[in-house]
Amino acid sequence: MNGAPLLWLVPALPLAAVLLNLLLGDRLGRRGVGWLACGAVGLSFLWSALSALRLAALPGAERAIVESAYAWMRVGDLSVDVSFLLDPLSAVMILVVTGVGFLIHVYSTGYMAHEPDVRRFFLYLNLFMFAMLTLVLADNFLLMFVGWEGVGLCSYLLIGFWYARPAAAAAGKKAFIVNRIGDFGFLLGMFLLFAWGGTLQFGRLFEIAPHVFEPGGAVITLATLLLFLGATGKSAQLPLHVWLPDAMEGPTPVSALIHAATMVTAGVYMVARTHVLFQLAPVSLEVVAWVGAATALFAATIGLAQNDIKRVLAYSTVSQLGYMFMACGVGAFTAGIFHLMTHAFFKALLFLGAGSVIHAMSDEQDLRRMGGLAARLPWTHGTMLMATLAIAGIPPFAGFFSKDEILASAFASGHAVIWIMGLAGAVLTAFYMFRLYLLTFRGRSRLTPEAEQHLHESPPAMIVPLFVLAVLSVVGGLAGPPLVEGGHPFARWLAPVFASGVHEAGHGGGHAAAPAIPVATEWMLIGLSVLVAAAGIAFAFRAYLWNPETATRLRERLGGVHRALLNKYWVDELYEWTVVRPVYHTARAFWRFWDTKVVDGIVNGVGVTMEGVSAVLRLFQTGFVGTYALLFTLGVIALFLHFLRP
Amino acid sequence: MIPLSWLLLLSAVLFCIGVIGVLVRRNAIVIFMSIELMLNAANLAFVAFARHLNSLDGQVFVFFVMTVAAAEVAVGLAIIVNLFRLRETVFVDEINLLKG
Amino acid sequence: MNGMTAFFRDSTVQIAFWGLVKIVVILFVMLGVVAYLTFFERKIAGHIQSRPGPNLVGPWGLFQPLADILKLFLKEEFIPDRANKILFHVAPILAVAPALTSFAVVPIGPDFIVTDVNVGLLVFLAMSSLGVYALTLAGWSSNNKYALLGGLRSAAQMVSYELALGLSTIGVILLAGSLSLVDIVHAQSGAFTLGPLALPRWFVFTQPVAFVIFLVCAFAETNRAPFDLPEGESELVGGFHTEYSSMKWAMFFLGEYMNMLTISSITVTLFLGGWNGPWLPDSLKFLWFFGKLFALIFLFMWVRWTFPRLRYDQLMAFGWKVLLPIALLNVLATGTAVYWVGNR
Amino acid sequence: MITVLFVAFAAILVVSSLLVILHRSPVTSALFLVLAFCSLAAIYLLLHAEFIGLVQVVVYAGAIMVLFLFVIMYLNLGQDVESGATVVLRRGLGWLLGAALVAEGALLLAGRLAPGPAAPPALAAAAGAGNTQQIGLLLYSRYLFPFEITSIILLVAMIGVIVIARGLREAAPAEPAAASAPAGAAAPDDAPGEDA
Repeated sequence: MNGAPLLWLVPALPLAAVLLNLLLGDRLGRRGVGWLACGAVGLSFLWSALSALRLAALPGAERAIVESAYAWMRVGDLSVDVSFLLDPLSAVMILVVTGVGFLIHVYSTGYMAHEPDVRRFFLYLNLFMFAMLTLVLADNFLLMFVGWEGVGLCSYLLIGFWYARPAAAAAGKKAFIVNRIGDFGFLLGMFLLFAWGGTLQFGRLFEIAPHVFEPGGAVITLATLLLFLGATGKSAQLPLHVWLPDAMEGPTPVSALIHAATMVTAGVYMVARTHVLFQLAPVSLEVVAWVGAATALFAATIGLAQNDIKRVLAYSTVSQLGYMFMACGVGAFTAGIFHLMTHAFFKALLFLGAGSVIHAMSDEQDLRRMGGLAARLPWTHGTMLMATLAIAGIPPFAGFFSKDEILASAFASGHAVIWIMGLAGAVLTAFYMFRLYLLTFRGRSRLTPEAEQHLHESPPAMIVPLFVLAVLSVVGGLAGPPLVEGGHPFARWLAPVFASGVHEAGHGGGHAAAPAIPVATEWMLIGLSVLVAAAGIAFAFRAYLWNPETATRLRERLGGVHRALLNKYWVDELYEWTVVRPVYHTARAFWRFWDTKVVDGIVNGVGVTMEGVSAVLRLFQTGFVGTYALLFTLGVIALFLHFLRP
Repeated sequence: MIPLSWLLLLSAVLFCIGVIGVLVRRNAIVIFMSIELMLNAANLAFVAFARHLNSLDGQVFVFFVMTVAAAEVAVGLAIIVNLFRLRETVFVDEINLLKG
Repeated sequence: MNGMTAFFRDSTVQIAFWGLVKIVVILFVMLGVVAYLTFFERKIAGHIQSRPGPNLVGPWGLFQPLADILKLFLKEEFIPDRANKILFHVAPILAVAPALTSFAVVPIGPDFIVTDVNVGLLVFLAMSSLGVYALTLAGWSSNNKYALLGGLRSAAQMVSYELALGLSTIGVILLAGSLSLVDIVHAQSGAFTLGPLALPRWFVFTQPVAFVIFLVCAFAETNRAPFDLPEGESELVGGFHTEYSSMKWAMFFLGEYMNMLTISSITVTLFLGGWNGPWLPDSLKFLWFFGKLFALIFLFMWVRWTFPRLRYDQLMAFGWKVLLPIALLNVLATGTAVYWVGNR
Repeated sequence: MITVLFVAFAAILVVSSLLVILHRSPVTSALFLVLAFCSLAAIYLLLHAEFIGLVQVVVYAGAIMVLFLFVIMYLNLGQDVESGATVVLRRGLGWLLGAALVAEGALLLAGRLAPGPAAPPALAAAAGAGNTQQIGLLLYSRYLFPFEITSIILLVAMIGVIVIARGLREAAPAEPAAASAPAGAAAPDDAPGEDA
């Protein structure tokens, strides 16, 4: 541990890339900006790895490096530094963010090769990296919020990257506005914590939290619930999940990076980061758990019926995020972060694969016009199969371990219903993921002839990241195998962060390192989850490969359900009628009356009055120096008179 | 030893003469001269008090006033010359470009 | 009666009285000297141009000045039409008065001086700056374009060269540490001795640059060749005194020589050690002063009759772009030197 | 004796400054102003402010007023025509106000003037002879910053004047009358005003 850790370099490198891009993007040319962006993120990844190693070199107890870049503001008793915190949790996050981010940057150089405005694309992408890393490394709520808003902004910009398309612009706005609701909650929660705790710095706040908030009290519960509202906004949980599927209007790498791997997990990270507070409020934890479970199941069901390849993945993302919240809710923060990591790997891979497919089929996204691509796109097919198996939860792929751990800890924590919901979600996940896989790569080709014409495997710039991610999603899970005495390596790595939580945890040691259940039961649980996954897969094969009419028959038999699923339970319509329209109309009314009449009236009135007054005053403005001198002297005489007053 | 009040009275009179000059004359240059008169009235007061209080600070101030007055005169006269070149007059009551 | 005696006992009155006496003496001496300076000038001019010069009136033409004065008195007084009468009369007086006034602070001998003000040098500078008015007003009041141009030129020239003049004296002031001319003269007493040979402590040796600048400015201040553009006959007829005749013209003439005398004596005081010199008792030291003075005046005349006239733009450029910067640099150098020596 | 001199100079000062504002011809006004400044300098001398007194002559009489004269001659201003209702009106008003000011000033001096503490004798010596040195010390110690600022003001003024003089020539080149010999003579003498 020699010298300063220089943590600020991690977010600073992408920012530097942004500035360079702004300054001399034109000179660099298309390739240049690509290299610049990738290089910056790559360096940032290397530095993150280095910092993580430095952290690992420390003894477990004091594995937390706090580095204050500079004092941001000192206002009364509010003092905020721009300071970064590197502990095992944020280390995992920055590694995931920069690593996956780097791969996706590389991928983008290939995927956006034909995009005219590639410079702007990489500009936004790097800006996003900067904001995300700030969010993850932040040492206090305010800086975290800066990153939080930053990623929101970048997501908006990138969803609406093709701003010429009305759909894209609308989706961008939707994402932004829905997120505002969440951020509102976040802000309120932050204020509440400051009002009671008197500080926004994580370390201090967590230290004093048990003393200033009485456990389970109203204040802490409210604060954490508000924070969780922010999390639901960012991580697309019920009821604020609606923006994520639309966000698929953005370029596919963006969907992979922002709306699968990194940004949407910010909510989970935030909950894990503030687990101390959440564990002081069991009620909030319950809410988190239930919302997570509900979202997981709900989104999974919608995923069944979607025909747009990216939308299916979007809903699966929502449901996986639900799993993560579920884990956090039952106190298994380790499991949540673990799933976050593995999910980042395989979901990024899935999106990139989907992107590769779309790229190959020249922007065709409808599953019904695909099929039989396995032979034509061998690499894409292979890697995507890995990812599909991973998300379906088949051992030894990454998804299996994390999801199994979540379910186990849910079971262990005694939330039977949540556990069952999780299992059901697992079945559905396996089913719709394989539905997607089969419809895309197997069966007979349903391609349109001209799509057949220029069907081509993607360039290496896209394949290599796919490959790396595939490897990761295969072996990624081995970081946390079950049935290890004293917790698996990943758990032990994160132990310093969550150790504090374990003791204060409301319900018995709810984390996966040492499940409070006998080994036999755990074996049983593993078997069960593998079984349900296999079942889902088998049914998918039956319905979509061996005798496809099964699916059609199914559709006919429960048409209402299918229609409901296809239309996402009409949630959007519901919001449209309950929220959007009323707001729109009130706003319109206010504009018609208040703005044009009252506000403008006042403004114009002021203007008119000024005109009148000045019309009178300008008579004194003769422009003759003599007049002014006279008046001036009069004033002086008056002043003297004042002094002469006896 | 001259009594302070005489000096101050003299300075006041001088100042008022300057004021009257500014008020009654229409020739910009003469007005400028009257302003110089006022400045000198102030200087006289400075020196008188410096003498009265036996501190040189007053004289230092006079020094500064003179320097600034020199600069002011240079700029002002340059402006008047330009004004004359443009408007063919130095009479302030024939120039009201700033009329509201 | 009693009040009268009290009045005469008043110290200030006494000072004023003896001051007046001295003034009168010096005034007459100087006027006589000036009268004969004209004679010398013509003689010198004659010899430089290899001709005898005035030699008829009296022995070796010694009475020539008196004759001239007589002539000038008898000449007809001519005042141009629509000239500003008052100013036309005032100008010649202004030409002489300042030069005479300056003499009040010139230490001719060890205690042969009208008054030793502690800001004597400033007095001189002030008076020389007042000298401008004579020429300007003469040019303006005589309502004649040549005169006006001459007046403007002379004013511009004098104002410009006063700067370099004043700046060049600063070096001396720094070395002497006083503005009083007496102190300055005292500061130049003694000599640097190096074995057998000795060099007097005159500031001309310690401030050569300042000396040269001062001398050049002196020529310009007195409007003498090569800086006599205000009265450049060839282009402006007579310059500012084109319209002047008889005694008024004589006044200007007088003023020019008076100025020359004054500035030379100031030069002597500042740079040539004033009345300092060997061998003479204090009572006769003033002879040294006059010796140096006439040497300088001879230099003035010599220059006048040998050098051509500058062009006006050359004059201005020289004053502003050459003399002024050099003088400033000299001040800087002297200042640093004094500081350095003082701190050792 | 000093009192006598003071009264005399004060009289000259007041009369000449009155003539400055009364005389029709700017040149005469300027000359009377010179006279006023000179007598003011004499008053300074009487107040033992030798340095200031002579600087007054050098700067005001020697530089500033020369500049005034220059401009007046260069613009060739004759008698001011002072006639017409407005002029008369303004004159009346001006004198009225001026008189009011004088009256008020006198009242203030009579009523409110409390002469400050008399001079401590120790200081009297310092303020007396050779005060040039003292002023210099003050200038370079306590008033160093204002001194520097003043020099900057002078520099700015110099640049400003040159710009004003130049800019117009470029703006209106068709001015042979202005740009001829008098202009040539007037160009350099903008500067002494600042450097004095």
